[in-house]
Amino acid sequence: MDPLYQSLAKIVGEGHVSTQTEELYIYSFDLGTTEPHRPDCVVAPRTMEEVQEIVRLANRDEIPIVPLGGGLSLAGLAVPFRGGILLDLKRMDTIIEVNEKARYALVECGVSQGQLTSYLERHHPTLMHSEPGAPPQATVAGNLAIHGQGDLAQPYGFNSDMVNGLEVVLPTGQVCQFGSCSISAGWFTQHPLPDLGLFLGWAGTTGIITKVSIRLYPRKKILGAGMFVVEDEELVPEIIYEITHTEMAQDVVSFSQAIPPFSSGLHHITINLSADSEEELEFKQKMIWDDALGEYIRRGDGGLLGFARHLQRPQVSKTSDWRKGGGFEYVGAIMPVERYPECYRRGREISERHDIPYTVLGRVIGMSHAMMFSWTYAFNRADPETIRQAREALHESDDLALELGGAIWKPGLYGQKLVMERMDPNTLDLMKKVKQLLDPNGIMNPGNWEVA
Amino acid sequence: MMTLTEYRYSDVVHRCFRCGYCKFPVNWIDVNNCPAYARYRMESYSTGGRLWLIRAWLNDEINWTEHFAEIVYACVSCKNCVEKCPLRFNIDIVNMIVAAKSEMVERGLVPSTVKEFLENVQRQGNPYGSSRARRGEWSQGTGVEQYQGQEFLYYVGCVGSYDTRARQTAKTLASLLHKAGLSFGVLGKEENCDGNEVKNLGELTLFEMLAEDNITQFKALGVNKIVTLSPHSYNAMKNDYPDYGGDFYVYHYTQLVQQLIGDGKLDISGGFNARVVYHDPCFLGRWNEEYDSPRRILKAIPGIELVEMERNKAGALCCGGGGGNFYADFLSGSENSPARRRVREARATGANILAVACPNCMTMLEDAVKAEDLEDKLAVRDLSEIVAEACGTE
Amino acid sequence: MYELKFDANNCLSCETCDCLTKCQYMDIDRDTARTEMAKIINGEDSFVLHDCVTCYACEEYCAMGNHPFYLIVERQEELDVPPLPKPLIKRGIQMGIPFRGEPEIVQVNEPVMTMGAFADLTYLIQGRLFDGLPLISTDPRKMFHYFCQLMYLHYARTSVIKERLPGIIETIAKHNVKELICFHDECYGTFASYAPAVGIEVPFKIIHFFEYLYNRLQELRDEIIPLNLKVAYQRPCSSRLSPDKYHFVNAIFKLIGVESVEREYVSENALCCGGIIMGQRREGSRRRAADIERRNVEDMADAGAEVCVFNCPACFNTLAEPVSRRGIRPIFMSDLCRLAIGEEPAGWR
Amino acid sequence: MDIVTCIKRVPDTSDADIIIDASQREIEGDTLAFKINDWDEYALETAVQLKETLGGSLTAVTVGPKEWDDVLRRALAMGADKAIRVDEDMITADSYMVAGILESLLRSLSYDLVLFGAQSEDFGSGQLGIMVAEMLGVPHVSLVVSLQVQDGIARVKRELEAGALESYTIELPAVLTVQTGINRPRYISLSGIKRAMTKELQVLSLSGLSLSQEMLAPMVRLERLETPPTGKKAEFISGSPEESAEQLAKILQNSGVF
Amino acid sequence: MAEILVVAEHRRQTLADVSLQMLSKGRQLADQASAELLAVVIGRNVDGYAQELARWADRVLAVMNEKLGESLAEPSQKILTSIIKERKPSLVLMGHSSFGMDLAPALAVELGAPLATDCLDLFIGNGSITATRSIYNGKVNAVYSFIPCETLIVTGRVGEFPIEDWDKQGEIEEIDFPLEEEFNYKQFEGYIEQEAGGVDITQAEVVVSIGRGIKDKEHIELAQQLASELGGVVACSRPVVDYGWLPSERQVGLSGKAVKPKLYLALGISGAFQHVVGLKGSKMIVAINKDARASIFSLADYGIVDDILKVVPLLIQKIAALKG
Repeated sequence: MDPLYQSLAKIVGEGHVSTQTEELYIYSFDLGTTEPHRPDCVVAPRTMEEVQEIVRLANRDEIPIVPLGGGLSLAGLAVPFRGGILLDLKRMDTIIEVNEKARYALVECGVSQGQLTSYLERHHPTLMHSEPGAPPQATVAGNLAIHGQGDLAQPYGFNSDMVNGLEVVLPTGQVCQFGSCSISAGWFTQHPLPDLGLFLGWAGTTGIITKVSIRLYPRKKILGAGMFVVEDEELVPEIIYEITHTEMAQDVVSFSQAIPPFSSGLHHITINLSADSEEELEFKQKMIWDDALGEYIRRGDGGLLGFARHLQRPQVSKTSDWRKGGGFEYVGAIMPVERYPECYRRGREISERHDIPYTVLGRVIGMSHAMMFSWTYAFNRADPETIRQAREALHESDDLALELGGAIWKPGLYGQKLVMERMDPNTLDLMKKVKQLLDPNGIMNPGNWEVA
Repeated sequence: MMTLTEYRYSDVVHRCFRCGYCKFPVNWIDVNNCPAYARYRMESYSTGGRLWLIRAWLNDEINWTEHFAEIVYACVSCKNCVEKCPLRFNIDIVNMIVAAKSEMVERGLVPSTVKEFLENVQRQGNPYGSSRARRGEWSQGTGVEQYQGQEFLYYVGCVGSYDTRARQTAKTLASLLHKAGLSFGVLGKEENCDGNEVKNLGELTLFEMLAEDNITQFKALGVNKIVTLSPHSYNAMKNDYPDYGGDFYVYHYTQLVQQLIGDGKLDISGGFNARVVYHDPCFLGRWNEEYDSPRRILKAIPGIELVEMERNKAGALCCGGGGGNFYADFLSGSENSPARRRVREARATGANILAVACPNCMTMLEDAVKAEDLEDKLAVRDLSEIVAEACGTE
Repeated sequence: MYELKFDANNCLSCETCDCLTKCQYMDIDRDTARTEMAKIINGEDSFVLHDCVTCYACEEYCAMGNHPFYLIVERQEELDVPPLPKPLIKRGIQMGIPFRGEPEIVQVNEPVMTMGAFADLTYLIQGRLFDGLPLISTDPRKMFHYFCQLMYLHYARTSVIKERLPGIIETIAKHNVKELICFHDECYGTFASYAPAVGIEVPFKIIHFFEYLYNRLQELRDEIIPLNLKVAYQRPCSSRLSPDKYHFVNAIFKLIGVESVEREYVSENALCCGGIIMGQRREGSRRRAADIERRNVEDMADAGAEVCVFNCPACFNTLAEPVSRRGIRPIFMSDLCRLAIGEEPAGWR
Repeated sequence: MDIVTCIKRVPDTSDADIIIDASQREIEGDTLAFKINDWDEYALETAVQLKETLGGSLTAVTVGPKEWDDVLRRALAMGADKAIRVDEDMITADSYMVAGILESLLRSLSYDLVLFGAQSEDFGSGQLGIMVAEMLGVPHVSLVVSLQVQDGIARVKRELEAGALESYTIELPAVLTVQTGINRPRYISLSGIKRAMTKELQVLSLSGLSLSQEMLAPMVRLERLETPPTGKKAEFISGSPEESAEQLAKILQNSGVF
Repeated sequence: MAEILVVAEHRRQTLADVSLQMLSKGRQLADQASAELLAVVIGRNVDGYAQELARWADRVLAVMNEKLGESLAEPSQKILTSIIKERKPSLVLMGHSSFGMDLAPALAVELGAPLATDCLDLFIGNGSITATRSIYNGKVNAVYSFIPCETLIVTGRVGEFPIEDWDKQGEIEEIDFPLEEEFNYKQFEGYIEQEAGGVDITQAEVVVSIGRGIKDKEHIELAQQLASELGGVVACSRPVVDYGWLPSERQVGLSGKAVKPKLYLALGISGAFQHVVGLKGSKMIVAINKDARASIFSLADYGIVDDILKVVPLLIQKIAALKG
């Protein structure tokens, strides 16, 4: 019997580790276009202590170890490029604490977005967290490991700006806590202690986040979304400026897509509003549609398509089936909002060049401080040609993102390379030192963010 | 031998993105609503994982192994994925898995317990391999009549006919229908397997044979109305038998009993003092969208405080007994077994009675209650038994 | 090309000018009405063209059997006074273009019902009321081949209607349709009113949905259990094109034993659901729509309605939510009728 | 390579009450279900797998009345190319006769390997295969639990007592009797059986085989059947699982097991 | 009745118990029929065995030949044929062991003698012999008779005939049998003793043994828990090994191991004799089985008629509780 299997079985129990083809096959895949790589072993721990033992073992024998949450990054960030141990963290799914007064939730790393959303709905109906657009099995911690954003990004920024505290298992096996939790039982703030935030956005290359406290925000009785449609993409940045100026909106997203044809060439700006009363709602609607956007409507340049209540959370996406092919991947880039028109035009060109129906989207982050602009490419899993096309389109989009002065969000290997090529050498050097300091044997999610 | 290209869903099976919606109940509160995934918590056992593996097998990317077969057969056909998947092909998800099972059946490559199950049905008309001659034994001493043109055929099914515990339920229901003055009869040792599980195990030809034989038999006896003990039988006879010319009025007993109470044929004033939580059987709930009748019955009985689990109706967690697993049993042997998760959830409602309406659920959940050491806190009772008690027949 | 048959003299000789004086959204006296209509007839600009909320009502108000609304809309297009912002018009007009392949043409000889552009409501059409009634346009991916196009009156694009409608009629005719029951008033209005008005030939007999329902209910009379509900009917704009069929509403209500509540905004005085008004360019349209909605719902509530009955899915989309917030159950007419014969309504909320 | 597998139809007696009929020589069969003899199914699977790897033909053979066709159909469904039934309806305790019949049949067939189940579920004499081998004058190995065939040579492992095995190499043609557990017999689907209806099932009459009279005269006679004396019965612990578990635990404690 | 001949078998320097069982039975019959009891033992050097056999037999034929290797099946057939042809014993008796069941049928054919295998008992009455066999899963016994013949061959069920002590001091006749023929069409390649796996069930005080009733390998864990509660080991009957759920070293029975624990707990085991012979040495036998008619109950001291999957989890709890 495989010794690695046996030592892992001792840690997590036989049922939660596998070296059989079926598991190795499934866990070799990312859902996007990344080529699969088989791990040597799949293990699903239940506790931080188990994670710690596994990491110690891996570090001792210098076995690559790849942490996996929902596995929905699509950029291949949890593909075991060098084999080794694939660590499925979804069994660590306890919601440990929700502190209403201090508005935070302390969760284990396997807790899914859907689980948290629905838990808050039932037990703390006046609170919500910033839920990303990913399917609800995406994990809260995984989303932080890639600097995700959610449906409260417009008012409050990146999800990783909402962290109150972290527990991390370092590649060498020590466990560290960051924030108030490192000196007291409270998980309510990460500041003002000296900043050691070396884990967010590192895609699991510097350690494994096992617990996280994230901020919660007011959740009002009425959640609705309105849609404003314009044809001229040049108008989008100023319209977004006007909307964000009102301070009335939650999520603000502008998207444009080739399918269905009737919406092609138009920009749909969805604006989420929330209110506790009809009065509050009407006030906010007036501020946005009549005051901020009234002029566009009168001029006939933009139109209010409608306002719908009962926003679905978690939202359900059907993107993956656009080509009846079960696949899509996107490049997301953090961009200045003014870049919207170019992002749209150039993105559309890329799609058309690879004859993929175009889909672009810009989600506002902060009060128009930036946007996450995504170029999405659907493919047919059963047709390798379409996968190749999509992969090319994705690489071109990575190039484009940087050309337009943006920063690629959760880049895959290709994007990481581009980013590191352009990065200020001193910064890059520091990154390298940090990585070596934390992960001397280079076992953590190898292949990703490898500073040459 | 069937060839790979005949796999009916080869143009659909690749469309699963593995977004994972199928793991959740309707209300998203738990990622453990796919019984197989809940039990093993490995992606390979999730609906998506299963579909990807099936596709890999069809494309010769992986070979058949016992483990692979167990992953596929760990699907209990509970339809949670169908309920949850937002994509257009969702109605076919269970069919895609059953088709893969058929593929294995045709090649003879099924897990040993599944082989036993199917051979036993071929030979003895029941999964246990018990003698056909014993099928009627449950009714000894009940004075239940053999069916001879009565208004209803009371179809008991394999579990009710052979499982020691379920036999009691079969009896109780018989006495209940009798008390209600219903004209009914049973087939006793002439009864044959309904085939619902056989179909879900992928042995479609055997299912067709069972369906055709049963239909011929029913027609020969002049059967018009059927009341079933098991939702599994109900499902097969209501939804599949018509395709083979079997057009009967089929009722699950909860539907009938609810009417009988409504018509005052059953006096439930005796009441039943308990805090009761009801577990929806997949083949009554998600498969046939019958969520109300059982609840109406429970609401009607004096003394019952009816509570709900967080996962109920279309979002109910399966007991893990579907798709032949009450026998083949690929999901037990752990505290993560769906049945054990389910009784813990039931207990969490503070209920002291877990009401079921399916003999499979009965056997699965009762075992789980023991395994969870909850016997003194939570009793599994079939609806018919609860009603019977309220009627004072028990 | 197809020409709107509008009798200018007959219009100018009109005494009452009900078309504009009765308008609920513009306050116009008879003299203004006469002068503004004259302008419009002569193809000159008029504030009417700018302020019209395109509620169709003047088609019904007109005592002369003329087509004031169709005319207004044609002029809006000619003078480029679109009631809606351009992006919405573009979107709307592109919406009507089928893009998912040709529909499957099945031959039907008996009367057939078209779901028009509401294929996804096909689930409403079940039960004994519709036993054996063949349906066309039941596939959401193909339904725009059956889309009556009349919606573009709201977009001031009669050119689009005239361009596309003959093809639509042809598609329907391909099914060898002799009698066509229209699920939606809009389709009925298109074939019964608009097409003749512009000289488009319709090769089949049109039957109004309510007329069909009424006759079926007559056949199932003995199975009707009076519902004893107080109902309010939300009359859709498109029913203004078939005032002669409106009486079926109350006939049906009588038959199934529901009481149509006494209210202000009823029959000729019915209020638009506001759905189309909300997005219009005219200053304050959103608030106007909201206000109309509020008045409408309040009126139902004050009149003691328990149920709000719809036939137009668009009205339903706009009003179902607000009426239920006011404690009034929204229901489609067909479902109400099914309820009356003891069936479980398909869309009961 | 040509393989012949000899199989038998037996009643499924696992759960059935066996009733001795009036003649005292037979059991009542009407309530019984029938199946392929367990050991023979392993023999068939062995043969099918050999055929799948080495090619050649596989013939399934049985000696019995019409009803026995069903086990041949299953054999065909499992992968046999052809089936032969020698139509013979007298039930006999004498393997010698059946062996004789099979011998003369086999002499008319070409074979490199003849496979039998090591014994039958019903009578369990375990004689047939070896007798046939002896009559044909070809070598045999019984109780085979592992088999590899390569260019005319079979490497076999044979089961002994106490978990021990012995291994042989043996020249083909040969007769092997197969022990259970040598493989995992495949499931035989009903559609497989239906498809097998098109395959050839040949029925031979005894007269069609050259058999001497003494061959057909049994040397062993079944005098009568008896219900076996019930040995000492266990003391039964009754009650719900709960209660019986309780009692048993106590008994074990008192008898000092723990 | 002239002679009764018992064929003795030995493997790897040990004489098989079953041979002594047959000799004991042979002795009874011989005395009853006032016949002479012959034992035949064949091998390269069989003096030791001959001495042993002489305690029962009136005469021991010790057949020796340098050519005789470890595998004796073929040579034995040759040798016995000639001996039997020469001496015409009225009854040839051997154990229904892997040796006997391989040899007897071939011998019977070569001699044209009637044969009854795996017999539970033998009777001699007015010159003729009848044999009792167990058929249909032990649910029926069949009584066989035989046509008049020179020699009848019978194999007896292993473990069915108790060994009775005798001290006949029969005379030993050494025969050097000439063997020209090589049996080269069938080469003996050697023995494969079971690789000594982790657990030796033969030494265990408590054996928790599982059969078909365990239904799925998932449940073996259950038996394991019970075993560890009782400080015992898990063993099984043949089907469990055939399914590949446990290694063959765990198998109790004829082709498996013989155990003699304080407690033998038979879970879901029907009690086929091939299994039962392996556990006869147990002090106390408890059987749990759904089928009240399972033959294991006729052997067990205590029985529970129920599903083991229902009872065992509870049993584990109860025992744990009692242990406190």
